[in-house]
Amino acid sequence: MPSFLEITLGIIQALMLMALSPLMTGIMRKTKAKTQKRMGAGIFQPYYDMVKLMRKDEVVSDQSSWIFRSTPWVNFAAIGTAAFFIPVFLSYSPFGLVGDLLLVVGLFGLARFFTMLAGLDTSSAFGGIGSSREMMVSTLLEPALFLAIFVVALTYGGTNLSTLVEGASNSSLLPHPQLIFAAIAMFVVILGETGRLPFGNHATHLELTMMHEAMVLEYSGKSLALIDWAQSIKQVILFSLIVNIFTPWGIASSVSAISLGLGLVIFIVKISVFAIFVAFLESSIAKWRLFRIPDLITVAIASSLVGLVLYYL
Amino acid sequence: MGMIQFDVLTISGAILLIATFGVIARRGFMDWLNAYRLQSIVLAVVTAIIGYVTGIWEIYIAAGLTFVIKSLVIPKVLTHVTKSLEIESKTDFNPYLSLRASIIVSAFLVTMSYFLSQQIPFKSDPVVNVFLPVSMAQFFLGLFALVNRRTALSQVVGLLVIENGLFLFTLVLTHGVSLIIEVGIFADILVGIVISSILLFRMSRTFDSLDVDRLENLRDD
Amino acid sequence: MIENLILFQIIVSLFLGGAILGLISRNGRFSRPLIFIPSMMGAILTILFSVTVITTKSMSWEVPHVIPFFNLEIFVDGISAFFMLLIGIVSFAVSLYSMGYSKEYEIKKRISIFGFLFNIFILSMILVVGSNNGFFFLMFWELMSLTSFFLVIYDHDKEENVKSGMTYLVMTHFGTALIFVSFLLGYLQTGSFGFDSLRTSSSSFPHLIKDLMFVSAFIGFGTKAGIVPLHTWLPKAHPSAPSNVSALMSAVMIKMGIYGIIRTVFDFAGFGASPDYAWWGVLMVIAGSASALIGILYAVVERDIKRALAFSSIENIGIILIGLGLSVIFASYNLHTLSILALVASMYHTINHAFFKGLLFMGAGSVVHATHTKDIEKLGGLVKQMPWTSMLFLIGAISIAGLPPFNGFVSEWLGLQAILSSSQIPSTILQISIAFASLPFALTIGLAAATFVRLFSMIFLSKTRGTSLLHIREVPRNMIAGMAILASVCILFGIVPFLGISLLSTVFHLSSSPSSPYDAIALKNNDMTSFANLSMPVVAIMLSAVALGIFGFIRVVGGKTTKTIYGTWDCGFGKLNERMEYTATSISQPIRVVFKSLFKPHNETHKEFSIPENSYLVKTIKFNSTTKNIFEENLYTPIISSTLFLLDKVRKIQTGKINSYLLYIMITIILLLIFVRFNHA
Amino acid sequence: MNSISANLTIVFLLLTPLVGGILVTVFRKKRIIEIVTICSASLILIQVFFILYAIINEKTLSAFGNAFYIDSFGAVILLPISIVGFVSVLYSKNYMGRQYDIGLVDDKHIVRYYQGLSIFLLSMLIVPITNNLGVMWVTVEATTLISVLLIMLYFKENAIEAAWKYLIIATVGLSFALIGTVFFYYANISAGSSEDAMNWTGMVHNSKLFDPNLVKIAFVFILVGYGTKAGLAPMHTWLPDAHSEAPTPVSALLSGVLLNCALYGIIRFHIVSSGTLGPAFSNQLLIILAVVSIGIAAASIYFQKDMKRMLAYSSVEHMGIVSLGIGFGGMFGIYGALLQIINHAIAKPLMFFASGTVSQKYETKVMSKIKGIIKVMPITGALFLIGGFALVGMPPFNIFLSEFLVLSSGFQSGQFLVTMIVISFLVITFAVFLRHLIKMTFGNPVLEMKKDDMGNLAIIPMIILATLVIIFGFYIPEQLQTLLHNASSIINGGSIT
Repeated sequence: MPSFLEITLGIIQALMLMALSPLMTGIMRKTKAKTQKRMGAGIFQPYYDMVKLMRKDEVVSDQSSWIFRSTPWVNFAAIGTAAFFIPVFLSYSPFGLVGDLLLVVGLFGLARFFTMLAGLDTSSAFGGIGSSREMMVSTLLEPALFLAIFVVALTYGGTNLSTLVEGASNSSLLPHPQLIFAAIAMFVVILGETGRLPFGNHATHLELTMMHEAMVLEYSGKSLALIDWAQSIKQVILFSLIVNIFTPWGIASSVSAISLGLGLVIFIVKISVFAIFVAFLESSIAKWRLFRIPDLITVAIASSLVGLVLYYL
Repeated sequence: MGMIQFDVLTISGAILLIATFGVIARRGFMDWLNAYRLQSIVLAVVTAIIGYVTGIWEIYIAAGLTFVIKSLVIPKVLTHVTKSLEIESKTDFNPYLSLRASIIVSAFLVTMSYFLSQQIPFKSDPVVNVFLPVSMAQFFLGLFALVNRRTALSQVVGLLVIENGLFLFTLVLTHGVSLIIEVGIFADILVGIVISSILLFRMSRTFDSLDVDRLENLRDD
Repeated sequence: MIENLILFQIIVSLFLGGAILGLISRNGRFSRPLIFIPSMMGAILTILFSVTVITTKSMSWEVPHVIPFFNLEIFVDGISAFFMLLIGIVSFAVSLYSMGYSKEYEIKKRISIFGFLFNIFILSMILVVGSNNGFFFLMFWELMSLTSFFLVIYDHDKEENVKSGMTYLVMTHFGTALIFVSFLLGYLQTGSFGFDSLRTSSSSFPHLIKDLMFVSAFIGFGTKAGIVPLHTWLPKAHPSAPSNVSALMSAVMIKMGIYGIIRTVFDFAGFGASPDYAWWGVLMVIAGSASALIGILYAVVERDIKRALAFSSIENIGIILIGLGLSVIFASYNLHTLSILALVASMYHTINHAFFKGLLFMGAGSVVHATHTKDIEKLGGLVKQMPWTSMLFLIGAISIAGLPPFNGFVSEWLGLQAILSSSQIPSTILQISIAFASLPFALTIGLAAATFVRLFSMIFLSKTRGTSLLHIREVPRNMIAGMAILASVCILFGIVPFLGISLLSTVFHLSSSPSSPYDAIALKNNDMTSFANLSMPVVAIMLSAVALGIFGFIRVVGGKTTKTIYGTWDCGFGKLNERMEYTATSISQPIRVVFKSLFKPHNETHKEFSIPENSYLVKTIKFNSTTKNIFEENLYTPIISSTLFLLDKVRKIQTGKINSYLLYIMITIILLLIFVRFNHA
Repeated sequence: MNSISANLTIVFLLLTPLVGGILVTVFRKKRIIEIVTICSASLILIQVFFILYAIINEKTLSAFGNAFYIDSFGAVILLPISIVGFVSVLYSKNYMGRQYDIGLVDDKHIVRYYQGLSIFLLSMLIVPITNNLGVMWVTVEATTLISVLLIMLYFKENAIEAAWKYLIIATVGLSFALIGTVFFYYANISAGSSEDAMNWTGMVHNSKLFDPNLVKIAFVFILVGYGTKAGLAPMHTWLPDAHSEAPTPVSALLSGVLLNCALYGIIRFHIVSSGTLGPAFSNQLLIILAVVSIGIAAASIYFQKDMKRMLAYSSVEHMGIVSLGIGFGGMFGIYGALLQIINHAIAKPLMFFASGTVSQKYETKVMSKIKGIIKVMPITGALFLIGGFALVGMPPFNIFLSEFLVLSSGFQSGQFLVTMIVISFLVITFAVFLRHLIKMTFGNPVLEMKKDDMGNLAIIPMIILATLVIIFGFYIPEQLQTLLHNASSIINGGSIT
């Protein structure tokens, strides 16, 4: 049974993730604006938007049912819960006793399930497009993600995130070439899960490029705020996963003020850098045709398979 | 027993065989019937001879029966049945095998029945030694006639030949089993002939021909 | 335990009574109670019985000399009791449901026959798992097939129902023949058809015999379980049957195949802990993966609710088989804990599938009951008319999609962990191939989610697509109750996995069993560091806590706001109607394109132009997309046609020519004489 | 029981049908002769049960010296004769009555029919109780002739054709049987037996001393001869024609009983030859013919258009299974074969009756024209299904057990290949047979018909048989079990005790 302090620390980590997530979105937007030679809004803009949305009244489609209404809450609950299992600046989370990486994936799945239903609930063609694309992409991402997890779990002995991250922080990448391939796969998966380019484009509301946005098109007010927030939390979770698993340097493995502070700072730096990198990437490539996306995913799968073989040989 | 008896047996057997061949070779129904009558008479004589050789008195009765039933009654019945039919339907114009071919086959069958008899070890019983193959041959020749002929009438006659063969066969091997069975067999054959002649009659009514090619409604292909 | 025996006899007599009552109640007012109340009581007693057997000790009963050579032996040990428990729970729910469901049959046709078959069907399943003698096993097995066959073609006004029933009957009989062969091999060794003798002496069989026994039994039972490519009867039979029957068939009956496989592997075929037997497991894993992937791929594009559910049954059987196969592999390499893990995973999934598939079929039944169509293209918007049904169906959908916090997730989590543990097998080739096998597994999970999103949304959400919703109303209470039972069990087994796991560990006498419902399922590495943990109760608590927290937070930050009901955003077009929304076909279109090699989709478009020479003003467009079943085309049709060709050649001998007939006799005698001459036996 | 009462029993048993036939000829009123025949049939049934009781208690029963000799095996054959005879007569009343009403037959025919039936029964009753193999041959031949008369009862073209083929082929075949019999007799003589050399008891007694070569050849003749009558392929060709063209009750008797009588002959000689050569020789011959029969039946059933022809082929299959069981030998095999004889004799008449009623209702035997029996005639339809599923060996009906035993014995005797082949044939038969059955039973009738089951007397015989079919599926009375055990030990050991 973990100590009270540890539990509080774990909760703090989760809350921090939730708190940080809009910031990451902001940073990425800013980076994109810069790369496109625009001023762009400040990096705290997402916070303002969220608060604004929470204060606004909602319009709800008359076709829609309780599924549509409940989706934002289920969505946030699932993703928020997932946040608790992620080691952020402390190399283990006490909730490791409760759930593991697969549970996190499952929770994401729950969120996605309801989002897809909500997209179809309003009987608008946009929702339909979004859900059907999401269906295909998520289906195909599933094996890629799982194989990547497979490699990582085998390498560090467990899908328990604490075990994973600790193992990572105690060893260097060099003896584990397979991790490189896993990282590639994981990266593609993250792009897909967060619906970023080349999968979809957050910036526009053009039906050619929408995936996630198409599904949540009907939302407004509090619900929209919830959805966006949940989405950005998901993004941060994935980022911190990849960051902590593949670049586990400087994460605090013991509970002491200095190490914790250091870990926190380092984490924020790492994740921001990663975010910026993603943003750069996004603004340097174009959206792909929907039926070229499977090729990309296949690449991911293949690379994680290679990683697997490398591990066993 | 003496040499003479043996010769008599052999000769009569030969005659019987020839008579059977005669039955096989004929085409027209009346020729058939005559050939059959002839064969039956020979059979009766042979029976009598066997009776004499073995000295079992029942066999004389059997001989008598044979003579009466086979060479008198049955031909009468058949002629009566087929009186109404015109000559074409009684004649078997095209058997499956030509005359020559059927003779060859019959020859083969005769050899086969001799071969078969060789398989069976017998006490040196001249009657058996002579007549077993003959009767077998008769049997198989009758069967062959059945297979080869196309008209119902000729099939009846084939049946009769088979029956003759059977009779001889039983006689030879059993020297007249308990008479009941002999009589039973006779009765069966007789009834069979009667029934088949009824059938012939009906057939000629319904199909106005005795050609068995007409009897091919019941089939699976 | 004499009480157990009496209890068992009471159960049997109850079901028999239900059958007879059903037969004599000629569609009277009381016919439905007369039929289904006995079956309900029987089901409850079955649950009671199996629980007592599991907790105390096994029950055996022998009735000698009813027929020559074989005694009617009933032997109920943990495994049998486990399956009886499933039968009991599901059939109780289904009977309750049928009280309402089979009302329409009173008008349409004789419900009395239905009641007879229904009761006998359940009874035969109980006896199958109970019987302890090859002869009676096969007898009850075929009785089960026969009754289910009649239930499948119960609505025999439709030609295709009868056809599909025929397919089912023939294929299952083929399976039975193979099971029989497997028993015969055992009989050859032991000289008896009693299972006890098999148990005692099977370990000493020669290896070849063991392998043969396993293979034939696996194919035989697999036919019933519906593993690819022996599955073709399943998507035919399930839609034809009345929905309550298809619930029973899919939830319980195909599990009998699994039961048979388990029995064969661990009891009869003398499985031993040596790598020689690893290939059994490999075979199962391969078959399982194929079934899982292909089943779900056909399910995701299917238009008929019940066909889709049937295909997903194939998928779930596949998942169960993968677990089973893994446990066999582990056991053959003497990795005891791992094989327990895999076994628990697959058995847990067996439980789950029994529950949620029963639930889903009953849900589908309610939909058909209300709307009289099985085509999801014609459905939609039912969530408003049928709130309860949609709610329960959604629970089933989430469970079967393997999402937390419901039961599907637990078993699939265990299954994935089992696959992950394959790294401990001391054989690189196996390690890698099992790791590759995780690819279809993961894909299957993803597709399952897609399938049930599609099904649920097409049936219940947005506007209706064809049938008018005016006269559609919620189904009667007892039907809802029937579904609710299974739904609650789904949630229960999801949130408190302790139940399932401790049940399994008592059934299979497993060493490690959790002590309290609160401590997590914990998997350890060899160095005792935690490999993975899962504690569903806490997850459930956390989910609700987060939901509450965010609710409060938003109320605090956002204050009070109003909701306005308004039409869906229509880009200002103003006349959104149901013909503009996404259809079932269009939703699955991307997947159909990605996996086109399997579906061989055939699309055709008919355009009519308002002005024939002008191809721009299109009046109507008809689009028709069909997918093929590659197994029927490339596997079954050739086999059947070639067989018929041979038969056709053989029967030609009946030429109708008397001469030829006589010739046969002549030839036969000559040949036989020659045969005798030249053979000296 | 002492000799007097034994003699009386036999005399009464044989007198009953004879007197029945005579009475029929005396008063030629339809109603009376029907009743007379039913009475005589039921009398036979009762007496047979009495005899069975005696046999079960004291193994054998011989009368008039050794002229008549009934052992358990004979009793096993006797049972179906009486049962099927009874139900057929019962069924005939309704069936022939309807034929009469629609003017297909007149009084003359009816009288001739019932005479024929009685004599047919008489001749078949003699077969299993006589000790003299020659007499047995004579009676079997007699059955042929009588059944030919019954088949050509009303002179339709097909009936005549069938009768002709049946007459010729059966007579030829049986002549082979006679040759075989005489060979055996000769072997017995040359083995030094003087009196009752034609008696089965005597033969079995001396069978050790027979000359092997002679016995081999003799058995081949017997096999082909009686095999023709028993409908073993490829001598079965007459069977579908005869069975399909005969009046339905007669078809039931032909396939339910007559075939058994012929098989009885084969098995008797099989016992003798096993005494001389050991079972191996005749077993392999039996197995060969059996497999051919089952295969040909499986092939032919699929393509049938005529309902009764299909049933006839299934008879070929079942005769094949019986001889397969005998050929495999061993307790399982022989027991199974005997059980199969009884089961088939119960199930097949059921099917024939049902199909007869159906074809009277639909006025056709062509299966493609028959649809939705279960709707038009519910009870008959249900019975039809029961019979059909029994015939393809589906539990919980009777034939499953016997086939199970036979196939098991196949593995027991190490004939794996043969058994596997047969199993696959059986699966094929299952599929093709049920295909026809289901198509006829379900679906919607082509033209509108009023819903009735063609009178109670049509139903009752079927219900009797159906009950037996179901009961024998999972319960076989103790007495019958002992009887079968003794019978199979007779066949098995080749010993008479």
